[in-house]
Amino acid sequence: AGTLDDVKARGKLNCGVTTGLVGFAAPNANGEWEGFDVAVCRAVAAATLGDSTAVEFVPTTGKTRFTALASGEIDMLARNTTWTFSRDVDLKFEFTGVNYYDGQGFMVPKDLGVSSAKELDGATVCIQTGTTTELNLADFFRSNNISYEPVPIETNAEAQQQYLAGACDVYTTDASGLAATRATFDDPAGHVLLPEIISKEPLGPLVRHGDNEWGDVVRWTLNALITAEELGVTSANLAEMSAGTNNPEINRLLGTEGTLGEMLGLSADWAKNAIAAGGNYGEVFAKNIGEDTPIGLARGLNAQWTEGGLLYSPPFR
Amino acid sequence: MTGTSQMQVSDKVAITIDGMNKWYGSFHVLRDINLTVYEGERIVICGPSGSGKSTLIRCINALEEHQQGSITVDGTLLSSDLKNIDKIRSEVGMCFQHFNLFPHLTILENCTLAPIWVRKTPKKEAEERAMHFLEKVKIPDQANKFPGQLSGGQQQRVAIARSLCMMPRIMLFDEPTSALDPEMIKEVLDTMIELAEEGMTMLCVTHEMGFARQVANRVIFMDAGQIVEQNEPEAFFNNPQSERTQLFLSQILGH
Amino acid sequence: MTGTSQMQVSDKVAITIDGMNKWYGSFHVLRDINLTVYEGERIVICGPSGSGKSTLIRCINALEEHQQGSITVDGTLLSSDLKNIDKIRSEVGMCFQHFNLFPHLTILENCTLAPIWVRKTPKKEAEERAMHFLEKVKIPDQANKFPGQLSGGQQQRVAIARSLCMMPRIMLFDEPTSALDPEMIKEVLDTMIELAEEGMTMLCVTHEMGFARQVANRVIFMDAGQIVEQNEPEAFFNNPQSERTQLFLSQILGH
Amino acid sequence: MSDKTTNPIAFVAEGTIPPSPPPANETGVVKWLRENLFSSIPNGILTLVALTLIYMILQNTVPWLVNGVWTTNSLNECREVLDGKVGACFSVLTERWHQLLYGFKYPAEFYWRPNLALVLLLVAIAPVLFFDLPRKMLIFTALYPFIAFWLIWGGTIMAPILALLGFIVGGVVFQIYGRGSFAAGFFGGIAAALIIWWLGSLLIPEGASDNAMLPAVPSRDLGGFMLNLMLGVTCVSLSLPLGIALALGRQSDMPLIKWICVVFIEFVRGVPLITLLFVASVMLAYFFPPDATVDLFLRVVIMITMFSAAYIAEVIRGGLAALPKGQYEAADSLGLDYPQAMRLIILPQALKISIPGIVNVAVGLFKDTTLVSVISMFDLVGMIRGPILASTEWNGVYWELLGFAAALFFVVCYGISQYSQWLERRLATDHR
Amino acid sequence: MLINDTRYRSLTFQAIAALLLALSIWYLGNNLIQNLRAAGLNISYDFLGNPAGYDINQRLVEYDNQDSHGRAALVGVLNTLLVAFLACVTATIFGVIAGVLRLSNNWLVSKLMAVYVEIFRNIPVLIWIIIIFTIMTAVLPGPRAFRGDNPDSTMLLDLFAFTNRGVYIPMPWFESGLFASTALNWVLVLAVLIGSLFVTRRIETWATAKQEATGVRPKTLLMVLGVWLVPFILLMLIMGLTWEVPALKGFNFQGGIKIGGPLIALWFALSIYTGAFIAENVRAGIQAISKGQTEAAAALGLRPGRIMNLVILPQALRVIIPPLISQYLNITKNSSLAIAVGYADITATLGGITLNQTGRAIECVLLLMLFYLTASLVISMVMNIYNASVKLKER
Ligand SMILES: Nc1ncnc2c1ncn2[C@@H]1O[C@H](COP(=O)(O)OP(=O)(O)OP(=O)(O)O)[C@@H](O)[C@H]1O
Ligand SMILES: Nc1ncnc2c1ncn2[C@@H]1O[C@H](COP(=O)(O)OP(=O)(O)OP(=O)(O)O)[C@@H](O)[C@H]1O
Ligand SMILES: [Mg+2]
Ligand SMILES: [Mg+2]
Repeated sequence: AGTLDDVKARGKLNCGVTTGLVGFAAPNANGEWEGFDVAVCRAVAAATLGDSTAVEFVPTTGKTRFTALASGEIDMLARNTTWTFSRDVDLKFEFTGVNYYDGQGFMVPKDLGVSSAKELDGATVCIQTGTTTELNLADFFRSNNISYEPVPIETNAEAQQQYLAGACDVYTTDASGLAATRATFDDPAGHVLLPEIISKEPLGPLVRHGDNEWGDVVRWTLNALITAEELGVTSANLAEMSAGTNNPEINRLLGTEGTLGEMLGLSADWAKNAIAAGGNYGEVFAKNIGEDTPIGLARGLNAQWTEGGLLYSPPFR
Repeated sequence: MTGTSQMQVSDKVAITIDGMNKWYGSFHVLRDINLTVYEGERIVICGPSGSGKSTLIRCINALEEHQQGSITVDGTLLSSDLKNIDKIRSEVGMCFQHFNLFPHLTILENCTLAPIWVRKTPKKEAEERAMHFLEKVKIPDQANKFPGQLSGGQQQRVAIARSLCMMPRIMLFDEPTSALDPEMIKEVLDTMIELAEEGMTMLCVTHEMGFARQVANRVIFMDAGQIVEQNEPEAFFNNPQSERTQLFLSQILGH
Repeated sequence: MTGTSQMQVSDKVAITIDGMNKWYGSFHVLRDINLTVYEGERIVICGPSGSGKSTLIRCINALEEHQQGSITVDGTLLSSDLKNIDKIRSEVGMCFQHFNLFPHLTILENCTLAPIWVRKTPKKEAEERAMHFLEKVKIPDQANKFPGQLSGGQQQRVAIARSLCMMPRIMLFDEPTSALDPEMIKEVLDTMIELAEEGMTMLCVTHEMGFARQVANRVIFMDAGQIVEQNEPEAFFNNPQSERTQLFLSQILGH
Repeated sequence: MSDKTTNPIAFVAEGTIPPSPPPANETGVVKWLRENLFSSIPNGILTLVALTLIYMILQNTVPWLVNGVWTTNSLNECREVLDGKVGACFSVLTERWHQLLYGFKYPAEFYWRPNLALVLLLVAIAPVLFFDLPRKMLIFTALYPFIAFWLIWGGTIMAPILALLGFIVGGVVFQIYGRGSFAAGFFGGIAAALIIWWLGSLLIPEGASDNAMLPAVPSRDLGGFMLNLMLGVTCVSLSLPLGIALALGRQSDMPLIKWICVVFIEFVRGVPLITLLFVASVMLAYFFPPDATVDLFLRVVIMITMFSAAYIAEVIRGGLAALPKGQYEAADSLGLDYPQAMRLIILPQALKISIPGIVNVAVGLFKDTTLVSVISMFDLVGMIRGPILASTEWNGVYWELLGFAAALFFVVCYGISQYSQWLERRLATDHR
Repeated sequence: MLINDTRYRSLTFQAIAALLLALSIWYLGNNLIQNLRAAGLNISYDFLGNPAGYDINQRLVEYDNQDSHGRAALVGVLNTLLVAFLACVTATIFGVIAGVLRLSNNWLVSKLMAVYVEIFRNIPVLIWIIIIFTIMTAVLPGPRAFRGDNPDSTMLLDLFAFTNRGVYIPMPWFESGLFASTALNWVLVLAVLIGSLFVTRRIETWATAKQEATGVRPKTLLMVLGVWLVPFILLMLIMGLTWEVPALKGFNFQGGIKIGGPLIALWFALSIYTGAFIAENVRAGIQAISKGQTEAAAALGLRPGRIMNLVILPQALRVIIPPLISQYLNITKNSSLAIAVGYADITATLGGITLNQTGRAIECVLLLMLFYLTASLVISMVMNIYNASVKLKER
């Protein structure tokens, strides 16, 4: 049976997330998972099952994530995982889109007086291992012909401790993570993010190869969130709009027109449920990692294409 | 005295050993043993150390396998069939030099264990019988102690009682007194003599020549895995035939 | 027999113990011990268990400290001066109840260890001497075995040979036979008697009264940390003066 | 003979010399100090070094402990309260107390369940640890796993009852047929239990756990120190029978069985636990049928159980080897068959000898349960390294948390090792 | 029935066992094949030849990010062996000192050692590794603290720098080496040292022979010292030994030898943790030698030092060494916790980043197990050889 049927039969979605990265996926003081990646899981659960809480969050590490997905322990992986050729092709996974365009950056203490990553010759670099960080770093220093000393650390908390204690000069991980980390410092102003972004890190949810129905569900749920923002559908006006509007695309999206839900094998109001779970893409972003949160990320690349960003959902028709 | 004991010997055969040979690896320990034991007979086996006495009686209750010849106990042929082995073992009681009591069980439990699990005797009955035999070996009051709390002589008597509780028709003793202090030897020998008087078939490896004279119907002398000589005690001690026996007796009695 | 042995006693004093007292914590083990041992004397010390016999002879070669009084061995006063202690220890041989052979060394190495490292004897000489003493205790053929391969009696004889290799003028024996089987006791006692006949000064804690009668010049009876009675063996055994001694002897000889 | 030699020798004491108190320099504080601290110059130096060391440690830790802050809600507040003083922020412990003990997902209203299970555990384990307690209590010990399972995981009460029923029926079948032949009883028992479980699982209605007395809690929601304790207790108790089987197998004279056991034991002992945990987390899933997802907790339990079973097997093998051969022969000569001899004679003695060793393995294993944090399970260490240190409020409080974890483990492990020492002393004197 | 016949009984059981074994292997293997096929994966070790793409800071052989995963694994293996070896040495030192001191008649010291043993034995090694790593980074200064005119920290004797990135010590090198290649120069030094060792052995045999002949052992201490020092110093002078002293340059100290922070933390944590266990073994070993042995030796007139050397130690070692070797085994296995501090051992390279990047979980974990199994088999082989060689002879 396909994954979609499994999920429906089970009544729960098993969603793989990271073991804890504030803003993207981390349990809060009450033990509830929250964050940007978590919201994707919830949206998919809402779309398929009509219940955004019907999610079992499975924490995975950099090592266990692929096995967990390949062996069927989880239905989808919504963890900061970079979409790369070999993962898509060689490891036989299917990336269903990009929910966050990231890039690897550097953070240094201000008093080090460094203003560009190219000045980092001979520096000691703390790396949070787990995604493609080590490889990008090696490529960057190699192509600039400068040397460095890597200190690979498993968890963000420990890497941060090393960095603050001066055991390394630079901390590198995805720029979003750097911002999130800096936000928790005693003295955030004492640290700067260097301008260089040394890699493209399109992060997105992925599923197993070969189950295209399920892949479609995840892909279009993500697209629904993005399109909703583009079309101005928010959790505030969702009820009103789902009564029917004069924009046919909104109507198709929210299931008042056409049979998109049926085609996916879902109910007609699948997208409405997905949006109701946490709002549209913009709302999810603002709530979890936006500028008003301690993490304080600007939309940047992740703005809608209409606003100069890269978010561009294919049309719902 | 020898007279009285011989009277109890019947014509029924208890054990027949026929052309038995045994090897440990390539070492030939028992050579061509032929022996017939009648019911009620008391046999004492003696011989120098390493001559195969222990091995012989351990073969009889299948603690060791033999490679050639046959052993028949009470009509049952000892073969590799486990059923037969079990049958023989429950007919034959054995009493070791080092007692081998079970230290984690009380005296009473030591005595009732095998009847309960092997003979499937109800517990109450097993206990009554155990007390009976403990009285016979004169230590009923120790029934609830642990073996570690008894003296060596008492332990050996418990070991005898334990075997008796299985109601064996034949008892094997392997140097039952040699791990004991002189004063305790007497206690144990007395118990054995009493058993002998009741007509139990007994094979006993021992160097207590006093005991042999008093109770044995027959004394067997072994050397280098062979039965060298066997005879009635009087004749055996007073008039040994083979040179080897004479030498051995001179050493043993000379002490 | 007593005659021959007494003849070898000289007037020279070997050990003087003068008003010695010893405490273990607040337990008064040795009380006011006064003892003079002449060269060539053989003294047997006996007494009930816990009376302080072992402690007394262990004080003599400084295995235990004493707190009051003085001990002089061969003219050397035993004090906390390490030099003196070393001197005394190399004059005094000691033989323990449990042999205390070194299990990782062969018999020969056991015997040559101290001569080589303490007396600085050349190895060859030490080995020759060791063989000499091993012959004396009648086990020269075991020289290259390890202690674990010998019987108890043999081990005890090695222990004696080991002490003798240091050519001590005085030998202390602490119940040298009580860990042995009866037949091995004889071996060891024979060895000791031979030593005694050569005129070695000996202090021996033992309950072998036969030995005491045969070789001792003097028997000392201790009780509760005190020397209660001392006398020649004949007088001591036949006519003990103190009540305590009589009681003790009646028990020991009654066996 | 001559007067000269005999006369000075003869001596009879007139009376007993009363014991007198030892000389003054043999008692008192001064003596104790002299003997125990300053008996020689090197010893005196050692004492001084030790004293300095102790002083240095205290000097650094005491103010930190004494100035500790217990009542703030985040590290920043705590720093404000401390205001530059040296002091600990113990408030992380008070604020995250429940998370440290139960993980972040175990429903707060059900904390009483694991608590009760822990209390009952103490009751259940008591008769195993202290032989003097009435043997009847072992009945409760046998029931405990089912009770504890139900308490912690909840769900329908039918599941544990069914499991128990299976065991009981299996046991009864074994009793009946085992009298005749052990093999018949053994396999019959297993078959009977399997049948009961299969039948029962058909009978339990789908979704029975939804409105059960105790709502179900998935094992992924377990965490904190509770997870360490559970892993420790479960794995040790499961590995005991497996360890016994392996030890007997290794002693067996059937070459194939012996070699299977030897290879298993040596293999498991040669590989670090963490590698086995990797196997559990990244490899084991491939060995199960595609549709059967075995949850991570169970996979980890399987791995740790195998790990400790290998060690326990070695301990028990030592115990078996320590038994004199005469015990086996005596059992044989009484006509007991192999299973009877093992169950009645050999194992009771061998296990008793092995208990201290088993306790040591158990302590080691309990400590090793912290390694599950490496494979993304939120045990005590995992909670600290993961959610708590990663949270915005408590990012940066290492000492308090690590110290707390260390203290917690120390108390438990030290307690157990004291017990094992007590036991060793006791076994040494038992029955003389 | 077959089962009742002693001859066939064991065969029957073994046949059943073989059947069960084969069945379960077939079952597991079949599942594996099915699952892999379903996921479209296959078992292949080709990835070992592909470029690894990541850097490793601690390495004993040449390596850079263009080298293969296989070579990265080799770097990891060597790092594991390095930290295991270092930790074995220091753990033994800690353990022996603590074990002997625990038997000291100094009350305070013996209690202190008891506290050390109990504290370290009863807290998980993972917690110790993390604590010690944290202490190191928090307590030791960063290189930044050495900067400025009036720095917070200074170098010890201007030669050693203790920072939270690691310890920097001067590195010796030769100005006028006898050979062009540095390696050959070092080989020369090694050769001289081995020569000294050889001569020392000769001196010892000579002393023993002399003792055997005359009974008096000649004093060899001065001679031995001379044999070690004179040629060595001469060689150093000839080759122009100079020290490259670490100095703060750029972001870090440069020059000298660097011992990385993670290595130190792991090394120290493993040593002090295992040291507590070894201390117990040592104590037990010494106590296992009965008091009678000491007394017998004393009664023969041997001095305390000699008693220790000739009687107690040779016996105690037999008791101590087998558990000691299994502690070495534990160190090797526990060194896999390196991932907690970012030390690049085999578990961190092959079982960490490589696995992570290639997703080849099965292959990596199998290789990992193979390595540890080999290591532990080698160690236990050594132990068995030792045990056999020192077994006391008994009858
Ligand atoms: N398991 C065994 N393997 C090999 N040889 C053995 C074994 N058991 C005994 N033997 C050898 O078999 C011979 C006979 O042994 P057995 O124990 O029967 O002698 P014994 O007459 O009882 O001697 P003892 O009076 O010393 O008890 C001896 O030479 C012994 O070394
Ligand atoms: N190290 C010690 N500490 C305290 N008391 C001791 C010590 N050694 C011996 N004692 C006590 O000193 C007393 C004398 O002991 P000692 O060994 O000298 O007796 P003994 O006469 O040799 O007895 P036995 O015949 O049993 O060997 C005994 O009561 C004993 O308990
Ligand atoms: Mg025999
Ligand atoms: Mg004594």
